[in-house]
Amino acid sequence: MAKLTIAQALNAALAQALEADDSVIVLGEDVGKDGGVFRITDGLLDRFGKDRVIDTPLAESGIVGTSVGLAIAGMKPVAEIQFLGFIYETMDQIASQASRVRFRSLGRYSAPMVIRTPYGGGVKAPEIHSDSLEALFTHTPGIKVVTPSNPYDAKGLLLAAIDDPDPVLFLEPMRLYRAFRDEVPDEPYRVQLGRANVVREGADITLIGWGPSVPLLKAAADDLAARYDVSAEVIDLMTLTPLDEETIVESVKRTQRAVVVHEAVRTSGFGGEIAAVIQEKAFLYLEAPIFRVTGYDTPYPTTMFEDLWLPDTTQVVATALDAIRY
Amino acid sequence: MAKLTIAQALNAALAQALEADDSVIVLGEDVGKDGGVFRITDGLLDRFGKDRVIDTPLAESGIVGTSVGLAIAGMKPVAEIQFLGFIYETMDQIASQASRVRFRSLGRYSAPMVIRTPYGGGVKAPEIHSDSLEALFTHTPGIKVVTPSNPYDAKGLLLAAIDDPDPVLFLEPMRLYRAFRDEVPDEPYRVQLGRANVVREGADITLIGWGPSVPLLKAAADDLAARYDVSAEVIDLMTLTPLDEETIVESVKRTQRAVVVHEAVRTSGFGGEIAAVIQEKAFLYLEAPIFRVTGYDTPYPTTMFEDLWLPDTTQVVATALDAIRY
Amino acid sequence: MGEASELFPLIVRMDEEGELVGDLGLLSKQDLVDIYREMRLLRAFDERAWNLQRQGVIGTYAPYKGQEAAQLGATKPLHESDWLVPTYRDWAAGYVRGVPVTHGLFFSKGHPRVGDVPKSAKVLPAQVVIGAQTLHGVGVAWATKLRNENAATIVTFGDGSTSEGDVHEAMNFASVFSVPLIFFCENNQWAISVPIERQMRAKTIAQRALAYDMEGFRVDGNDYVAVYNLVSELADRARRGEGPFLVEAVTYRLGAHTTADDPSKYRVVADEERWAKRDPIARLEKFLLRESLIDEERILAVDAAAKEWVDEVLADFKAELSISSSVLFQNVYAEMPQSLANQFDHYQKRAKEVRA
Amino acid sequence: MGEASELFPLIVRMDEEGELVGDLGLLSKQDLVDIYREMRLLRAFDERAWNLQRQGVIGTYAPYKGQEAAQLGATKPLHESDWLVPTYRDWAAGYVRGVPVTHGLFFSKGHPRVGDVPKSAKVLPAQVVIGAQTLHGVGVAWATKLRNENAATIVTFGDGSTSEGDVHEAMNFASVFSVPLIFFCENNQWAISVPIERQMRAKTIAQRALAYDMEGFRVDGNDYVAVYNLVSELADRARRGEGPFLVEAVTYRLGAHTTADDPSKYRVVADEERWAKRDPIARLEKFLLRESLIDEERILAVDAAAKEWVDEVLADFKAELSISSSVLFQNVYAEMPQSLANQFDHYQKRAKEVRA
Ligand SMILES: Cc1ncc(C[n+]2csc(CCOP(=O)(O)OP(=O)(O)O)c2C)c(N)n1
Ligand SMILES: Cc1ncc(C[n+]2csc(CCOP(=O)(O)OP(=O)(O)O)c2C)c(N)n1
Ligand SMILES: [Mg+2]
Ligand SMILES: [Mg+2]
Repeated sequence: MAKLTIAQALNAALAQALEADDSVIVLGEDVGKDGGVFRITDGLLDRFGKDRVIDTPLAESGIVGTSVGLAIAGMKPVAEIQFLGFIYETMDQIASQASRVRFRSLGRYSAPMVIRTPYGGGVKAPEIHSDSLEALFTHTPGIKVVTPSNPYDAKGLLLAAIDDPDPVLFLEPMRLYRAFRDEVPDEPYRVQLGRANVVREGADITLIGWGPSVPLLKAAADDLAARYDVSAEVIDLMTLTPLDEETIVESVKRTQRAVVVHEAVRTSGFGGEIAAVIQEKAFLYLEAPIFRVTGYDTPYPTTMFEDLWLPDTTQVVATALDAIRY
Repeated sequence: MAKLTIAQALNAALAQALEADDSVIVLGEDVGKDGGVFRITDGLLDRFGKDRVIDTPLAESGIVGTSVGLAIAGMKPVAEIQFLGFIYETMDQIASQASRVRFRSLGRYSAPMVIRTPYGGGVKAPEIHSDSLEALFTHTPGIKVVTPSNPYDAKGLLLAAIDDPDPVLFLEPMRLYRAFRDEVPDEPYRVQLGRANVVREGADITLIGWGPSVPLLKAAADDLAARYDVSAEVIDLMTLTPLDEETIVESVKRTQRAVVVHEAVRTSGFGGEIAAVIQEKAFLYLEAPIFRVTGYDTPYPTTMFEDLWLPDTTQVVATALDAIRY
Repeated sequence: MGEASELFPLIVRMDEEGELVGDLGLLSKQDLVDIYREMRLLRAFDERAWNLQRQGVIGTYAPYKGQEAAQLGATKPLHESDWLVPTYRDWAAGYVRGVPVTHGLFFSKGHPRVGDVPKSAKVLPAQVVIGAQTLHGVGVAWATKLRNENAATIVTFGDGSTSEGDVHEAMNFASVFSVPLIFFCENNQWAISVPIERQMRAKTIAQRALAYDMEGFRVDGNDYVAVYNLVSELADRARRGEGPFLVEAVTYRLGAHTTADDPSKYRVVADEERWAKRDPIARLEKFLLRESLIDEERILAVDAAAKEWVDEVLADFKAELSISSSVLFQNVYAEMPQSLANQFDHYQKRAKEVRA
Repeated sequence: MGEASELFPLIVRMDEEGELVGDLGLLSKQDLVDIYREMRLLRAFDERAWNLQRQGVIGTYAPYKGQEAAQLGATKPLHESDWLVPTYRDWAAGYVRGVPVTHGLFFSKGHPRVGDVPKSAKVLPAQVVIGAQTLHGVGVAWATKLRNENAATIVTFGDGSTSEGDVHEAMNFASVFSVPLIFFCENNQWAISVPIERQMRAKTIAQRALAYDMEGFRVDGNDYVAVYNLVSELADRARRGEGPFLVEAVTYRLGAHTTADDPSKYRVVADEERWAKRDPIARLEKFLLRESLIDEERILAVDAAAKEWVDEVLADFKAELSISSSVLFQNVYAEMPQSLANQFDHYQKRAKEVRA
């Protein structure tokens, strides 16, 4: 067991997947020689060779579209899109192609593949590089959407995603790549897709988030406990689709209040869906509206303004208190 | 004043816009000689010539991307995407380009353009042709999303969209193109963007929808009145972004119950956003959860199953009664 | 350099009068008798499908009439281990590979069985997003290469498709990774109402190959002999690792774009008539008659066989129409998630009510 | 046909030794003195920006070092009514058109003023989605054509960009509608870590023109004289309605991809050294020295002027840093919708709290 960052944990998962199964290949822009712009694929080319770890031309639809064909014909492509903001180029290949192979072929074919991509703000990147677009894919049947928030889950979820018989969009919170280390087992292991994680138990309110927001939620829970004697439960969704409604709804039935946090712009973000589900399934338990703490309805700002644009702990705490005092 | 279908009203609006302003051009696949696969641009090529009504190559990103440049340099492109399902090809040009021209240039440039596209099911079209993807764009700051449900609004909203200083995605419910006729003034007129329409007043529940669902809501309201003595208010959103929250929230504060209806798949559909907004702004007024009647979380089915897959009046009535009896 | 097109002279072996202007190559005269029969059967099916739509039995149908030589020439040379990644108009091509031609009817009927391609056929189900399948073709070919499967893949697409960005990305990926793929463009001159001259300024599609240092070929797509021999050679070379290749098969959409389309809005009868004379079946018939490989009697026998076969096909079609709505919910993911299972229950309850 | 590249011999007028192998064309010797000075200033700026990033004053910066001749050669010939649609590395090109070079710093600082291009400059703000701007270039050129503005547009993009579908769609649209546009590719050999040989199998980018029956040219992008003369001629021809054109300017990214990149991971020093010898400024200097158009003293004066100019630029930069966060909310739509106005209030309250 070693202490690894998320970046290292992901690298270890990829190496083990490549090691275990000849049909696994890694492809994308700069994933080979360069080891990826975030070094997530560092060293893999040297170890597995250029037929397994492939620098592609600069064409996102090409990367995803060829991966669909590769997957149908028996390979297990793990494709990297350099930043989630460039996923727009691949929307057709993801939403109308990869996600429908099984459906379109009445189950004869499938496209088990993983699309890995960093996302989220806070690292002072240029425009389009920090956008959170997960909601577009939670609106897309046939693909799973997964996002870890710590090194342990990162490795286990990525290995589970590679095993999965369906396409998985695997969102990596880039701000957390090297933010901290955790104990990560050396051997391969899986963290099951489709399950949310109650990372902190609490009685007064449920704070719900994923990926880059999870550390915020934990800090907010600490602060709520320390300064306001509020006991907050924290749920890390980990898998956005298929959503673990049960864990969420059961929690809110107990706490009777919830705040959902995401970096994506507010309108039609996945937070809206979660609020809609909770109020539908736990209406009679609710003591306050489900509040959302989110990005504003503007394009992600040039980085000068990003710190204030992004949700922060203060805001989560204040919103939780609004719910408590409602 | 003549009795026109939505298709005719749209055709009239385009003709009047082309007539009134030399910078307006219409472009897209098959919009010229063929007059559009739904004949919405019929006769325009003959009348305005091939510099104003332009058959483009088969490339959606090309259509939208060149329109961005055309708009920046002073033209007013009205682009057609043949079916909303093919909008995926243009996501980058819509979401990262058209929608950001003003933002990116600190207001120096803008991209006033309209992207017209038919959407919605019920016409037995092949796969991808019936998908409702409006939620992807309500999650995109910088573009407006507009959708009429009748001939009068179709003409007035389209003329307003063409006037608008910002890019507008104009969604045309294809099932309604020729479903019925309404009185439509001959002269040009505008229906203001950003305003929802209370198409029927009621006291017991608010039914909310847009585009192809509006006739369902009206039928459901009739049925609720006739058979269950329930007085339903019906709101046709017309503009999805920017959303007329006030009209919705005021209505639900009065009726204390709401059902949102859309054809798009349920998860992360725009209905979730509306439910989230209502419960946030009118929590203490609510007597029941906001229910959603939507498509299922599957790809739009091959047409054999579409009638049952789509929301129908029976379902809206049943759901409204669930809310009433909650 | 307006003359890039001159690098790609049209390859013809049998002209529209049914005269051989080259040799038969890998084909025997008997092969041509067989292929004539098969094309006639497929033509009869296509025409019947058109009528079925007119009678309201099926929905929108996209006829392949006129493109039989291209579709059969592209697929007959394939081995069992080769793959076909077709465009949505290629029911004749699919048929050659073992996909029941009824799938064309399922497609137009909006019936899920359209996707139920026998796995042994090594054919992907048709998809409608123009050009998107070319990338799948590259991926499939690449997979066979990575797995040393010694297989060729052929991906088909229309002239209009060549304008899509995906097709460019496909050709670039294919050439960079030297995959064993044939890009087979059925240039039927039209993309719905847009003629090839408005689709591009280039005079040929074959010359697109120059952009990728790929070998390109322009072949008379209504000449089965030419298409078959070219594709045979290229498939062999692809299996030997010399791909990818681009083939432009010059043909013509004799019918409407689909049953929902009215070509009189955008094209002139003279043009249609000119191309009708180049019909791939007619020229084969002329050849076979001249060579006394068939006679009028034999032609009548083929007529009868075609009718019979189409009747059988329709019987199969009708027999296979019944299908459970569960396919809708079962094939979204390998395992149905709980929330979708709940939705399925809801759907089934509604279905029951409607039936009641 | 592996020889498409041979149709596009490299156009050179001044070789890397500063020897004229062609004539100066439209340029005078004095022009070269001026351009030498300007390139030196811009080089000094680029190097300073690199250092500023190292000092933490600005964020990630993408240097244009080595591409000055290409960028200046592409823009100096333009008229006031012409348009430039640049790629994100083109601060030198923008500068020629009247966009303050500080915009390169605003960009790397994540400062909204990067988009505040003077309208008179007729330059679109840089955007980062590789290749997307080529379609905007087509649209802008098309608009000037529809409005009879007698203007040329030049759109710049990198070698890596040519793999994107958008670039293909742009070239096809441009040629179909004969727009007055120059596609100007700065082939600097690298797309981050991917060399041009892995980006495509074709040996040149110029040959892509063959796919569209467009005229293509391959020019030494480190030779200002060659680039300037070529673009002058093509811009004239574009204004006369003969466009579009494709120009491949063969150059080299002397620096890293950005300040966040480490080229030693993927390229060899020998290669960098070889290209350093072809530096566009060095060759001009050799020429000017040999022709006695400058001397060592003059070079020192340029050094000093460059330093002074860069200091001034930085002063401007610092003076312009302050900006209201309202730009964030005000420029989403022409008119701020109510819900966004509420969000702006919320933002402002938070901003106040944070400051407090
Ligand atoms: C991405 C996309 N855009 C538009 C359409 C609508 N459409 C269907 S077929 C067609 C024309 C296709 O032309 P071509 O590629 O030449 O194939 P053909 O129909 O001639 O076989 C169009 C525009 C589509 N299916 N997909
Ligand atoms: C659509 C898209 N994909 C990926 C990136 C990340 N990226 C930024 S620059 C770059 C390489 C660009 O290479 P090239 O076009 O040659 O331009 P250069 O950097 O050499 O100027 C990449 C992959 C991006 N910005 N946009
Ligand atoms: Mg065609
Ligand atoms: Mg480059």
